[in-house]
Amino acid sequence: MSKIVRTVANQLMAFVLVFGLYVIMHGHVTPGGGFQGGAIIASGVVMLIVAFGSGQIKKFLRERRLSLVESSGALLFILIAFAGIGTVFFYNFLVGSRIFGGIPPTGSNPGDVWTGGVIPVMNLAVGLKVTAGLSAAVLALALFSSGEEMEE
Amino acid sequence: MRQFFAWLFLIVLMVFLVIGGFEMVHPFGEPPSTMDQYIIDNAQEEAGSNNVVGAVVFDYRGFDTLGEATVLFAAVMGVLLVLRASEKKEET
Amino acid sequence: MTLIVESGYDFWNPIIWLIAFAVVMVIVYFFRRRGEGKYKKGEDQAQIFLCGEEVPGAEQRQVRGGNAYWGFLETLKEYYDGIVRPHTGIVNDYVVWFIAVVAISAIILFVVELVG
Amino acid sequence: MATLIGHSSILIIAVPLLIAFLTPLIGMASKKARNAVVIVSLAFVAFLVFALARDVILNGIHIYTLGATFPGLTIPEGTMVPVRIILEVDGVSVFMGIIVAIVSLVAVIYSLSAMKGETGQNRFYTLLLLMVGGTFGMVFTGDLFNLFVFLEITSISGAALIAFRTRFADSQEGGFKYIVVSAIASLMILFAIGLLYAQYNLLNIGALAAAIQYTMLDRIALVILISAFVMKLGGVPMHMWLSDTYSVAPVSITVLLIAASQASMYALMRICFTLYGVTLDLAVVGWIIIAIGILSMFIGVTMAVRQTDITRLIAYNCVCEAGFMLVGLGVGLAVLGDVTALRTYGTAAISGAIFHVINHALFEGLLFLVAGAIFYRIGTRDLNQMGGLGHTMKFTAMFFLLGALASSGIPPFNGFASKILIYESVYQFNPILTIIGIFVSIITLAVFVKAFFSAFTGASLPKYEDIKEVPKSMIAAMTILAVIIIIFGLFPGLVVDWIVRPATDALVGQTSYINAIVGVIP
Amino acid sequence: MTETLIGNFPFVAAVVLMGIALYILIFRRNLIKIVMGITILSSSVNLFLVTLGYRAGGIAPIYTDAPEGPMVLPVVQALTLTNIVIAVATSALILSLVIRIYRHTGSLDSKKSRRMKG
Repeated sequence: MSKIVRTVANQLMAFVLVFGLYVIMHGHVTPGGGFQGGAIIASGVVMLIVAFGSGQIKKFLRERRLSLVESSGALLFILIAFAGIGTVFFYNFLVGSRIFGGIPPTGSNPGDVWTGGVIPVMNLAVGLKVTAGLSAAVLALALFSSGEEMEE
Repeated sequence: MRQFFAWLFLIVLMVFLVIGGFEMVHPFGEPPSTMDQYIIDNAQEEAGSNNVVGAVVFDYRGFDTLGEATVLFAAVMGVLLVLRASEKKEET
Repeated sequence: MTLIVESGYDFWNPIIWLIAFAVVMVIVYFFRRRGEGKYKKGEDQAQIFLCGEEVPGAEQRQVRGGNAYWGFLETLKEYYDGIVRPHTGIVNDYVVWFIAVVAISAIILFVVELVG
Repeated sequence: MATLIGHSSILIIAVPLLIAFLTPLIGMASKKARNAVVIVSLAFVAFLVFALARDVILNGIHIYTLGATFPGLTIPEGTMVPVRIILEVDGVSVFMGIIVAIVSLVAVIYSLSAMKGETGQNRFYTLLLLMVGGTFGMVFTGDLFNLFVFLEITSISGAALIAFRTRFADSQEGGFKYIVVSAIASLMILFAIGLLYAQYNLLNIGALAAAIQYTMLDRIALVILISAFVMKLGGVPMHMWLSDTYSVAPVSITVLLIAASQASMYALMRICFTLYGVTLDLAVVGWIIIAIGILSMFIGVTMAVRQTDITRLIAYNCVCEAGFMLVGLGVGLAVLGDVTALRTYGTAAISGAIFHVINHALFEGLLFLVAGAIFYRIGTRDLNQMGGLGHTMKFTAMFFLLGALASSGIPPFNGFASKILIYESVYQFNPILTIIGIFVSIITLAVFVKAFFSAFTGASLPKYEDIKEVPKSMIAAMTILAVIIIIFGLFPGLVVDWIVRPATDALVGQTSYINAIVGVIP
Repeated sequence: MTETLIGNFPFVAAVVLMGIALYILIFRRNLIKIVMGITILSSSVNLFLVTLGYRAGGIAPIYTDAPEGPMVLPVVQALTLTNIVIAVATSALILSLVIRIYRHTGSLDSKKSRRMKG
């Protein structure tokens, strides 16, 4: 792509990251969540791939490392689920505790980020996982279809 | 012949589904809500989350979300497996 | 007796079957011992005799899997032409068959509903 | 131990997923550690399955409510319906769980040397574990949408594994066909689930079974569900994807695909017997399933006769065996409303079908493993290229003979024990079906005689003079299945009494399944 | 009858979309178009599910600064979210397989690129 596109993509990536992180971390208060925010950040990565070409991106993003990040995100998610097995698998054990333990007042309220129990943590894990996963898939497809040699 | 039967069966199926759509027991706009109303009422106390959909996704039906994350993980693994570089031998 | 499978009509006990099988084998062995005893391995009578021609190699003697049951397949040629034609490995046809089964079974259900 | 049993139903599903997420990280460090972790985790899961089976058969249905304050809390305070996802494990579920446990262990042990030297083994084992976890989830869950999600997990990982050998074009084609067929089937299943949700606002199978009324939308949903699950288990005329996928996948994956198809069979049983039960029009639905079964038996076996690809031949035989199960299930479903007929031969037909499920998984798995061993040594699946292999691969030939005899219903192997249950009970329902079944069994024997004759007998060909027996772990995997087949053949009464009869009772007894969910209103 | 006909139109719209998807899956031989058909099929199912949860005059089920009024059903929205992610995963895998098939056979036609039959 031309130089203008690359520069604009560079500038936009920061805002995409900020917006995606906002959507992930406010998933339990406002519309959004881990999947949506992760998709937003992954779309930013796709924008970089389109602007710079997969050959350039390959220099600092490897689909193999991305898949490792993805598996660690999935690992975090299932470990949080396992942590509730003292009572029951997937038990929301953080509600009322010191971390994210706030309980909002019933009915319409201005909203508080420090609520939700395990939901914000799971949002974070899922956001990490979806970002890495979608980026890895798109990068692999781009590398293969552009004939670049992929590392095993 | 294949074209004819394909059209026939497709039209028959669509007729059944459209009739079913018109004969919905609960018309559009007032669905039955025994389970959902409970979730709407109690999501804030039980899950501590203002976003009821978030509470459903991560608390009430969290196991589905685990399966969903697993599906995405499996798909990415599958893409990397199908598009892997070469068939060169690996020493185990 | 938990060794028996009851089918509501009859029963099946493999142990009894094995005992009967062993008895039959003993009888067979008895008749076999009465047989011709002059057969010896390694002599010419163990060799293949093909009217004096020299015997072809293993490659020619082997009956290929594609040649097995040639008569069966040749006799039922019409039937096989009939059932092989739908097996077009095209993925669109698989969807057609699925929709066909859904539509036909739906028609059957509703026709029965209207009749009875 | 008691707490372990109490949590075992979720551990059986979650431990394979956890190990699957761990496998890429371990595999970077060392490959031996990865293989060890995979085998140990699957052995632990198998142990949990057997413990849970014992507990369920002794103490009744096992309930696990995910995310509640205690596992038994199916219906929370202030409402009358279950809200959370509930795992409900009864006799049929543990029966299928035992199948999946055995088959997954065998597949991994076989893969150890069959996959040696291939690239991408980390992802191979990851997807294999995901497939095992998905199959366990399919058979253990008590929630319709959760069933859909696990069906998707199984389909996607299975498609990726079918396409594992990327150097062959037909394996890619097989993976493509499998994922397309599975995606369409599961999306139609989700549409039917939406139809049920629209009327009753429920997703739990037990609560839906308590509330269902067999309206017109229920009929449409029933038709879509039956067709989609029959498509997933490969019944004629929707069987064509099966011969294309089973024949090109690595055989250790084909064995797991058989288990996944049996899980679809389980879902079909669950829909017909538990979800709808006596409310539906029994005779008509039963006859629809019987017709599909008869077609599967006949077309499957006659197509198998003309195959020259050994794995494709066995795959068509799988279609034929699935037909036997469908006939047994259809007869049992057709007489479900008639108490005397159900007591005289209906339950026998259902237990014959359920017993045939595990026998099918065992002997078809053994046959596929043997075919994979031949492919591993001589590098081709074409029967025209084979001949005289029995001189050098003695164990493999013996295992193939064992599987073939069991599959074609020769006494005293396990295939005969389940087929005679189906024959004699179906004979009292309609003699024609039994005659067709015996005829199909004879042609099945002919099919395997052809395969065995052209592959193993005859003079040893010069080009295969230096073929050796397959490695130890493949022999071990085949030996496990062979030993289980012989035991099931010699003591079928014990198997029927221990695991098949409880499964039949759980399938016929719909009210106990419902009461386990809605019967405990606080 | 007419008011139910007009009132239940959203369900019928989802069914029509499903019909379009099935038409593509039956009559289009291009592998990429088959992938599109599967995506449209899942979109039709998503539309059907979301339609099931609508309440007349309902608001989004989020309590943050929520206006007055009934809330639409949240469970179907969660199911739709799950199905969207599953559809994305499926199409990614199918596209990679299509690329491999094209590399092997040089054709995107489901009839020309077929190797196995009978």
